[in-house]
Amino acid sequence: MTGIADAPQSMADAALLEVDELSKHFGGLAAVDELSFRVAEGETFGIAGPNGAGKTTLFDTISGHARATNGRILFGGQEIQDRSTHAICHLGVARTFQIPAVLPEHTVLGNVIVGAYFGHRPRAVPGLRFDEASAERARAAASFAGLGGKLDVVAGPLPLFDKKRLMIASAMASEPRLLMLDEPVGGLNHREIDEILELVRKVRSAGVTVVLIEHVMRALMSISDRVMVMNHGRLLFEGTPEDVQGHEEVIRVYLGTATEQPPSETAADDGEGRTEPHGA
Amino acid sequence: MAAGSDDARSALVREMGWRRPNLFAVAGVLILAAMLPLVWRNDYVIDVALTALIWMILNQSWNLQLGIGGIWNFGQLALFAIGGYGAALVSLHWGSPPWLAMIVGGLAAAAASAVVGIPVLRLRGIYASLLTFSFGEVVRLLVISDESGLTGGSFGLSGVPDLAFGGLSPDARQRAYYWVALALVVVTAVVVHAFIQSPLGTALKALRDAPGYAASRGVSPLKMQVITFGMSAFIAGIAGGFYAHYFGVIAPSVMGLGPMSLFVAMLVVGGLGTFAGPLVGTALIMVISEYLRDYDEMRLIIVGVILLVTIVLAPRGLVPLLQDAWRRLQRWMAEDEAGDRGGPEEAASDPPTASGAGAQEEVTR
Amino acid sequence: MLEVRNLHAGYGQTRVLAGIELDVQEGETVVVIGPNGHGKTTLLRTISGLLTPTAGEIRFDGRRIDGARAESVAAQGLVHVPQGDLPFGDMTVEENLLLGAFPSGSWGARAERIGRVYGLFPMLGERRGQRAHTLSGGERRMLALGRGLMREARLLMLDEPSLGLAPVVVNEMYRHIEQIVASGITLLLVEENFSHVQAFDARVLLLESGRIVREGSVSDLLADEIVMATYLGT
Amino acid sequence: MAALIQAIVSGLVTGSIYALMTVGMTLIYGTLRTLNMAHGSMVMIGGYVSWMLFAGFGWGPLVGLVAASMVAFAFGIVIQQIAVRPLIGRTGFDFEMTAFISTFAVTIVLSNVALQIYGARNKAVPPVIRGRFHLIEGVSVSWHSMVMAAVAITMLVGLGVFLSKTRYGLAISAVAQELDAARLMGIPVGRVYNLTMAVSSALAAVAGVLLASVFFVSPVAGDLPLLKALIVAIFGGLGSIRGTILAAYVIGLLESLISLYFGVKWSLPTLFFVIMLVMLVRPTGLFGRPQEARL
Repeated sequence: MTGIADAPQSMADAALLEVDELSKHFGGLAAVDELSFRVAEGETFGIAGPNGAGKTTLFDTISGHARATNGRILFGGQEIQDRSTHAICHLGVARTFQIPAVLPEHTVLGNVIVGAYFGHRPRAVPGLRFDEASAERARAAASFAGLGGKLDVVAGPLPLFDKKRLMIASAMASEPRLLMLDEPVGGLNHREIDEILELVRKVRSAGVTVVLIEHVMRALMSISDRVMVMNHGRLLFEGTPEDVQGHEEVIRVYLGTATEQPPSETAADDGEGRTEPHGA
Repeated sequence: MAAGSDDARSALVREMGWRRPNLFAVAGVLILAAMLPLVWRNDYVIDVALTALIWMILNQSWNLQLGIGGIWNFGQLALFAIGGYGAALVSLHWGSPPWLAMIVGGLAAAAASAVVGIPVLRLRGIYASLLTFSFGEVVRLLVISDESGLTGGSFGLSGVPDLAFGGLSPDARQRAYYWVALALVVVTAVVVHAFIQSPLGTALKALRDAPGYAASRGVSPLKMQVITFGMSAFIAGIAGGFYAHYFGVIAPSVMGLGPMSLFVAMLVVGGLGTFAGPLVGTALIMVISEYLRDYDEMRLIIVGVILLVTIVLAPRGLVPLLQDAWRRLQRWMAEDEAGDRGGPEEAASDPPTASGAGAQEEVTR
Repeated sequence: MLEVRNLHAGYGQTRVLAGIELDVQEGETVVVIGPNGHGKTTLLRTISGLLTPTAGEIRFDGRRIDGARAESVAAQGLVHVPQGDLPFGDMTVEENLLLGAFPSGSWGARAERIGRVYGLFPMLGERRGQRAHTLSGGERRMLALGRGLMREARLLMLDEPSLGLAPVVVNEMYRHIEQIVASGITLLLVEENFSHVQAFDARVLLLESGRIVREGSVSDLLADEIVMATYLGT
Repeated sequence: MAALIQAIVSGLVTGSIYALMTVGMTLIYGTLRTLNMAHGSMVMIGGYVSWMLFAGFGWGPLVGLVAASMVAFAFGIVIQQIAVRPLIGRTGFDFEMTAFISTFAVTIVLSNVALQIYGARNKAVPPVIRGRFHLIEGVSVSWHSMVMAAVAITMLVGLGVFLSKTRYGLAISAVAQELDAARLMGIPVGRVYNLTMAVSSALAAVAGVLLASVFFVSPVAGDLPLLKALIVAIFGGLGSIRGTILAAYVIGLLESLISLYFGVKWSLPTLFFVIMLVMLVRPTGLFGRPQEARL
């Protein structure tokens, strides 16, 4: 597992994304409940938690698909919780979706060029033709994700693995500073999972900060510098993958009991992770 | 540098899956269409063909929104009528040259679309249909009940001046109008074709198939849809203006459920969201509808039944059906050649199922 | 009573179940555990008919039910309490429960059955006039369970009863489930957090990536390092 | 002052009829996610059934009420089987828009078949009770409009009882709110869809019979009711029965007040303008559940 290679000194100054007391209510239900965390530039930040913990709702609120009930979201120091989805994209935030969303009637290039042309920077009025620069950016992003050979294939009938790569490619085409991945490896076999993880590492080395939600623990733990575990829309625990796996509160939430194997002595507290009191 | 150079352009067209129209076929059809008034000297047939051309302009503009853009507008007929009335009023009262009047008609329709568009484009599908359908009916009823003479009430406005073909003999005048209509259809087709291959068209299709996804890639929904709504309304207005100048009259009877069923049938039978759909559909339904000319009630019953049968059995219309069949035919022929090379090149992919984002869960009601 | 053979199912392109073999005998309690996203909910939705399987066979009391409509499967006594409860929000607690007895076999005895459910869950009795969307998480879960018991249940399938509930509420929920099991109902329980299952003498199956990879008692599985690997990716 | 009371009274009567027409449309949308454009034709069918009974056998509208609702009940089922059922569960197209167009096709066929059979001339039907009475000095109300209001309100109350007390009434609400949960309880969804369309069509036919003696019966008798029902549905927000009934009365009153002060000609455009404003503020109507909560 990749240890924290010279993690940024302190998270305070280089925070690219900062979520401050964020809440999102659907009727009476608090899907996200006064959640605060920060993600530093260049870091890979994993989000875990059981079903209904509010992970996707958190993503929707950051990306502008849902309005935060209260609290602030800062990206590169600017507040974005009230901005529209496409404006947030122009700031440099790109995301993928849990249910693979592709444009079924467009080809692979057609999907990616939308990110390349519209996501790159705001345009007053769309031009009459795609400029070659956008087309090149799109082709580069497609081959970056390993779809260089399938540019003219219609996206609708593509297998799940290609659709997941296509979403990443079209996100990268808008040259984001932050890439949010919602279950990038869900439903894939082991070989495909490894390939996606390799792609995410390529994204990291391109200097893009990655925040990802994932159920497949093997993948999440191996790719994340730090992991946040959510439950009931609240922060349960935040720390390095090792801290998370050793932390009995997290195990209790997942497995329901401290397993026979005694949790490692280094209780979570001495790690830099912090635990929120587990609200009823 | 713009994708001007030919090889870069053709590479992009191939990769984007855009269909380059087969130039010979297009040229052939155009020549045939242009020759029609000369070959077929019967003015009834030319009149029907000319009306079909006007409906082709209108349906192409409607398909731009409903089919390609996924904007649920069922008030296009009202925009068409507003264009007609606009042109008629301007040329009747201000005596402005008819060509200018047609443009004014187009602008009037575009303006109306802006007024209706702002609330409509923020609505979820079915509410947009309700509001635009009601808008159409309200405009019709408003014109019918207008006694102020402005719109001529249920009889509409008559005596709308000619498009500067007054001096010609009736036959020559009809032929001149025919060729202008044909030109307008071609211009609209070029605009629609360019639209589909433009960033705007690509963005609209994206908004139609996966709105959340498109917005997260930087497409601003309201701006794109307002532009398309305006463009489509302008074209519909022009068609309305041309209709008024050709027939010399514009009346509320162009609107209403009957006419609308005709146009919806043309769009649905042809194939919503395709380039050729509106053209094929209009021609087909026009032939059927004229064939039933003398049993009037039966005409709309038959058209209604055709619309019902088509929408239920083949919701995507004829053109996609023909395209799938053609593609299967080509793949079948390809398999034949590959027969000796041990099986088809690529696994026969099953017919394109639901859009990726749509089928999270099979809706087995 | 329930036989599942080589079951495959999924949504569109996503293959979720990849060949499930499962048997549940009369009166037995079977628990399917496994981390989220590996097919537990899809398994129940396919058995109850909400989702049509792409391959494989399901028999209930000897009759084939794979591909049958959910409403006909439900009328044969297979009760599936879905994940997330799905209450009828705008209807009262009583109306929700009455609908639980919709099939003609149970509708006649609805008064008697609703009395029994109120006995089992007194809280539902107190809130019978309240609209379901005003209930708390635990009360919604009790309502979903009560709705399931409103008709003759030959096999009861529960999908993650502990989901999204606070620990004290989960304990209370499991006391109710123990009472239900004690009354002899055959139970197929799906749980991610399986500490509460220790109280049952249940056969536990570990579902990983759409296949059953382990079977045994609760203590066997807790000691098995595969479970840790699947759950925590160690 | 008397004119104001007169306007209010006629607004309430019109409101009840609008409620009777629109509540069925909302119920169908809530359960089937189908905006039934053929709903107006059911009003027309109601009128013609009542006219046929009167012209043929001299039976008054009361008999017409029962006969019309039975005929429309059957039509509702047929329309559901032909225009909506085949679309359910299929993928590759947008269900709501396709069902909107398929039911629109049905209304075209029905109104033109009526034109073929009955011809274009308006048919007249006598009111239930002739004559008017004076509510207070200067305000006269026709007996028929009282009957209209009474029948409409009775039907609405009956619908409310049916939906909340009977087995299949509860089932309709269940399918509308949580389809999967309803199926898991053995509720036969196909039968519920038929019943929803049938009951809603019957309600519209009753409105048709009541309106027959106020406005004449003709092949296009369904168009204006359809437009009014659409406006009420937009204003009230699809999917909530209570919202629709309230919206119907608001629209009924608004309409009669506008025609009192500005003239009948302006009632429709003003109404439409009000709707446009409402949609700017609440894109799903006053009481419609926002899309988020419905998912």
